Amino acid sequence: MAGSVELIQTTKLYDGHRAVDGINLKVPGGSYCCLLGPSGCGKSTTLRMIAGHEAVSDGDILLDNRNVTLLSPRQRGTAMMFQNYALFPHLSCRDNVAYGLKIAGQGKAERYRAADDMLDLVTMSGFADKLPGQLSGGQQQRIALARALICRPEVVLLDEPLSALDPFLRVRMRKELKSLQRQLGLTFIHVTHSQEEAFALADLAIVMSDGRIEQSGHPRDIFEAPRTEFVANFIGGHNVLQPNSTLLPTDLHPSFSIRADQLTIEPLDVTPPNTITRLEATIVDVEFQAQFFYVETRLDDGQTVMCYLPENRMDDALVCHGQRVALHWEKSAINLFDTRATTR
Amino acid sequence: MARMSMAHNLHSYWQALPLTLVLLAFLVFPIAVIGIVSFWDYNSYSLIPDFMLDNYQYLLSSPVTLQAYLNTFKYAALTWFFTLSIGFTVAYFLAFHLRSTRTQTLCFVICTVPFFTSNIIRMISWIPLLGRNGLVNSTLQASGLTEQPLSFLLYSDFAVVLAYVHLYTLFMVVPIFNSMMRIDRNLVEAAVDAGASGFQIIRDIIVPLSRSGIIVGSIFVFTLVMGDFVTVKIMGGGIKANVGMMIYNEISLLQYPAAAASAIVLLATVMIMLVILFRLVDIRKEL
Amino acid sequence: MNKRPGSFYPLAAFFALFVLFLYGPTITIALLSFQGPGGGLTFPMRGASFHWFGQLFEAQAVGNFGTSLRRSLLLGLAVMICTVVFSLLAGLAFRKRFKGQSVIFYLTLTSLIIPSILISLGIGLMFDRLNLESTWYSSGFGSHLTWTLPFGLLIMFAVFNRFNPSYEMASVDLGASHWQTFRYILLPLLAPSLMGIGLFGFTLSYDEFARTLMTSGSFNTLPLELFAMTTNVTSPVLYALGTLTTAISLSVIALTLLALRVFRRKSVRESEA
Amino acid sequence: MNDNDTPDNTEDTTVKSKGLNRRKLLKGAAGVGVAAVSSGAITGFPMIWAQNIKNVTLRQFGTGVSNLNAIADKCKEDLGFNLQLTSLDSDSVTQRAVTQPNSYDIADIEYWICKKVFPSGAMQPLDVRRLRNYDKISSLFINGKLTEDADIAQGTAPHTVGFVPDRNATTFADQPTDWMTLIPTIYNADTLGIRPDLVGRPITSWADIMDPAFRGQTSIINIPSIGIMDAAMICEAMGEITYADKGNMTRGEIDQTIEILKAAKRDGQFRAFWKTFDESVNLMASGEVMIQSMWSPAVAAVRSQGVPCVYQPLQEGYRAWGGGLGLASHLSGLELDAAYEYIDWYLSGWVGAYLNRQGYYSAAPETSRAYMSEDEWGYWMQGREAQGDILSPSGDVMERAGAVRDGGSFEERMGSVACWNSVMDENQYMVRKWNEFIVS
Repeated sequence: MAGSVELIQTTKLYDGHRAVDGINLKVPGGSYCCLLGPSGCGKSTTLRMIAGHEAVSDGDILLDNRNVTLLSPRQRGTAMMFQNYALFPHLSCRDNVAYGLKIAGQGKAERYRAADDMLDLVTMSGFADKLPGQLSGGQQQRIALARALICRPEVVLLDEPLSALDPFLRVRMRKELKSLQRQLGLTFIHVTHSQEEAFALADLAIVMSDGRIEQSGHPRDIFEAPRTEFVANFIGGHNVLQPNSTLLPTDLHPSFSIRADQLTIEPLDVTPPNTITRLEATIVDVEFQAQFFYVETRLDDGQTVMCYLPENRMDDALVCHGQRVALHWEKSAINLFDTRATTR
Repeated sequence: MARMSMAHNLHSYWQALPLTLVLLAFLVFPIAVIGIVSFWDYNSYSLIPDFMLDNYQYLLSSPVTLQAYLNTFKYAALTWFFTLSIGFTVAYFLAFHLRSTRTQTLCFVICTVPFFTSNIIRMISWIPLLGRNGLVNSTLQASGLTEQPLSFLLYSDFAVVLAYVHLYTLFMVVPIFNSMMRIDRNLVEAAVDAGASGFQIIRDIIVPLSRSGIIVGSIFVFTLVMGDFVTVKIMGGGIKANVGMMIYNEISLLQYPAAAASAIVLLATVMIMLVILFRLVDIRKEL
Repeated sequence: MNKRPGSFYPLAAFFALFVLFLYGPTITIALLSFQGPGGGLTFPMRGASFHWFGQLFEAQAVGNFGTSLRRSLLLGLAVMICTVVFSLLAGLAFRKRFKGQSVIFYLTLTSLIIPSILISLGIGLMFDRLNLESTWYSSGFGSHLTWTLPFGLLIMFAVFNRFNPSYEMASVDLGASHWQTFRYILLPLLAPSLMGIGLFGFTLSYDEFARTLMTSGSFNTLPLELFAMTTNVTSPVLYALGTLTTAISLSVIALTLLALRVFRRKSVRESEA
Repeated sequence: MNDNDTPDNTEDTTVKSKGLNRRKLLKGAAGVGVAAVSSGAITGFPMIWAQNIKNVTLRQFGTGVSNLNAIADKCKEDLGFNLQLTSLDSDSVTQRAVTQPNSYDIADIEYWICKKVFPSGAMQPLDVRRLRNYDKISSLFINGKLTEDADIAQGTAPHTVGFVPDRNATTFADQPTDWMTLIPTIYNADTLGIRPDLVGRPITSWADIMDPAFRGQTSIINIPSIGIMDAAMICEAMGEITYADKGNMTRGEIDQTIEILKAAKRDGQFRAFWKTFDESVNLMASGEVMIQSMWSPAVAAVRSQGVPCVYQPLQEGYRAWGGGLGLASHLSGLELDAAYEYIDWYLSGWVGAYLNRQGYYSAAPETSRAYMSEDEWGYWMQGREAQGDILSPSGDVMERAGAVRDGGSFEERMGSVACWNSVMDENQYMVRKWNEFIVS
């Protein structure tokens, strides 16, 4: 399918520092790919290298199996949507959207028609003559999207497109992005630092850290089996535990993770079957979070373990601050990290 | 709250007072005096209070006035064109092609240093360069490019405009650079993304967005050239004249009322042009 | 390292040419000022020596650098102080709305862009009509202020446009009076800009020619003296002066930059402490 | 006379050294002492002044030509009071003389400026009976005749604006009276200066400046009252116009003259216009110009830079100018006394010799002779060949032995003056037209 993106040993050096360190990545055409990671992990740089706004220090970038490493942004057939949209403040929305066509040499009538269609698509037809400064954040975002789409790119690159919006709008725009992507069948590569956003959108999520890819795959696979300690910590909902001779079998060395919702809290006197691991802990904090309770406990060796208790399983008498409890989990719930990945 | 802002407003009045007094005493009153004196009569050594229109009548009917104004506009237009072209290019280079703020500051300071030397010294420095036996001519002759010394280099319109460009380009660079620094770099990338070439980016994005800087710079250059006479005097060798020279000549020959009338006409001209320019830009927002 | 765009090199060359254009004449006169005692105002060089720099500090046949320099320095200092104080006050005033605001603003702009010779003529005539004696420290001083104050005010505007009022609110919130807020919060924050205005005001006044022409009274400021000298002196002593003033300007700028750096470091250290 | 050779030279050097050390009193003390003794011995000035006159400071302003610091230093030395000098170009001088009469005590101005300034009441006449050296003043300034049978030149001849009928008058007297507007100090005859190495042919007439062969390499002075006289000399020499009185033209004559100038300017005849001494020197020395109206010391200055330059006597004669010292009307009491003393001293010879050595002429030639060597007097005044090197007042060699002054002796030069710088009845009209020419 058109719109596939492939990165081969792609590297970016800034003053000797490896901002992107030889990453390999294959994004199938028509997929929604999210680059996820904390700030400074190299995800924006990767995106900008794909767009052609950043020169590649080493390695190659392939679009549709075509090596575009040395091509200009326009020649690549990508389109970028910028973090703060970068709408030209002196041009009307219609002119902003039509700009790419103007550059391509299209006549005024023709490009305005195309721009109006595009504005229609993002339901912004009423705002064609407004200047960007007169629009709200969400409206600006749609204009920016329309501008990115006007040249019929195969790959749309979005740099933190939702970060400037308030939480409510963010969720709404997220849905619109996804449905538009499906409708147009384009490849979207979306940079974000919010795992929630990535999980909601992505067919393919790529977790990055320190210029490397920690894990890539479908969000669900990542969530169920984080490959490294970093991923487990970053995507949240996982407890990373260091085995300790007094508490846990050391064959789990050096560390493993266990999902917070796969733990149960039991009174001390309950004896579990041997498929269950049992650990004693002290409850430190309980927070009500609508559908579930968030319970923070401390093991005797000082490690913190969090549990999500479904609201209907909450026992007020048992689960309260300072209470000694037993934590239970199925042995099968233990997620071992990929040792090759962790000891790199 | 209302009372507090009232108190603040009262503060504003005394805070603005020194500035206002200076402007009244040294700007408003002097211009009023010029206005009044422009209707007076005079002889070779003194002013005679009167009300007559002769000064204006002579001024407005003399072909010399027209000539002086044409010369002045010619200088202003040429200077504007060159300072804008050079200033824009330099500002563009400083703003978009230098990466670190350090190099930017350094290059900027380098451009500013000559500004701290007296204008007069900077101007006379051209003479040993451009004269008939100056450095430029000797180089040209030595290299065999010309046989005779080029005399248009000095005491000519060329020399005057050259000196203006030398003196005033910085007044263009500073505001344009200032505007350019405020352009979101993503806009440039967005344009690149849309496939715009370097030239198209400048035409479609950078020029429109540094418009206010261009206008502010133009206002500076324009008014400085319109009111100048020293440059014309030194670089024009006394042969060339503009409105400022005309006024300066009249002043030095004690024809104050005539000078005052010329000054009022010049003021009116400059003001009209500035009103037009100021319509294009809100200067307080541009700072 | 990102590759530089192809346009970088021609533009850098253009910039280098521009700098050469700016400095070329200065370098020329610097060269000529090192001529031997028989030197003239034009090429070719006649010998090489420091003769003309020595001459600078001796009595001239005509004119006198020393006293006019002292006058210019004094005037520059006075103008500098007034410019800083008046611009600061006016800048504060303009943060609020008040009646006549736009009139004052447009007058300030007028003062900036009015041809200097008009100011000179007007103030000269006014003093004459009022039977006041024009002196560099009265009429000359006023005419300089009409030139420096607009710059000062515009810089203040620029500063306040970027100024976050929360600092002051926080200060008032913590119980500081207006004066204390001004003294402990506003003034330290504005200090670098005020130094800038001061430096600017001083230089503008120190170099001012056209506005001083008819307002300086019996005694010349340095630029007037120089102008008189360009017409009365036939020796490279003038160039020596130019070279010297350029050198002085350079060191003043260097010192200012250094002072700003020290100042910034100091405030950083204080805030850390 | 021979006796004067030695003291004269030493005096020059001491003045120089004193100039150098004016602010470094310690170092200069010895030199000052010597100078004071020698000058006291020569002039024999009675030291009648009370101590308080030493506190007097007189403010003198004028053109750079004669506002020389050396004179102020010598004045301080001989008379004990301070002289503060301000030099300006001649337009500014006129301007300040009229508009800021309180800003000066003594005006060092030219006669044509005096014609403009004096009627404004800014100045007071001088009582000649208070001047010991009055009778040493050349008759040129008293009756306009250098010798008994000489013609009176056209223009504002000094004697025509040199006297007023009484103490309070602001109109000029046509006869010498006891009240003088200016005490003459300095004067000269001007002609064209040329670069003999560049012009390539003998120059004999004012009209030569308009020769198309010199296109783009000529210059004239842009001070209307002076420039118009040069222009008149040129037009008359060209045979274009015959003036009834060049010093007092009719409107028609002015129009005609200006038209000729404008046409020449349009054709690119002029390289530049100059307004001050130095500009003319630079134009000439730098080779921008090969023929221009010029002042005698300017020619000397060009030559001192090693550039050949000739002060060319022309068949039509010279245009002359003269300057003098006048008193501001506000001056009175001790300051007035000091001013009289100063002016009398000015005429007493030292300054005259100083000016003579610069190529000007002293108004009281005989007194200055005492301060010059025989050779100097012969070279500068009598048109004789220099026996030894001729030195400038600052001690630099101006001319080598064997040189003869261009234009010859004092009598030859001042005797063939065709006209004086002037202010005409139609001055205002002329200035307007001149401005048109400059702007055109």
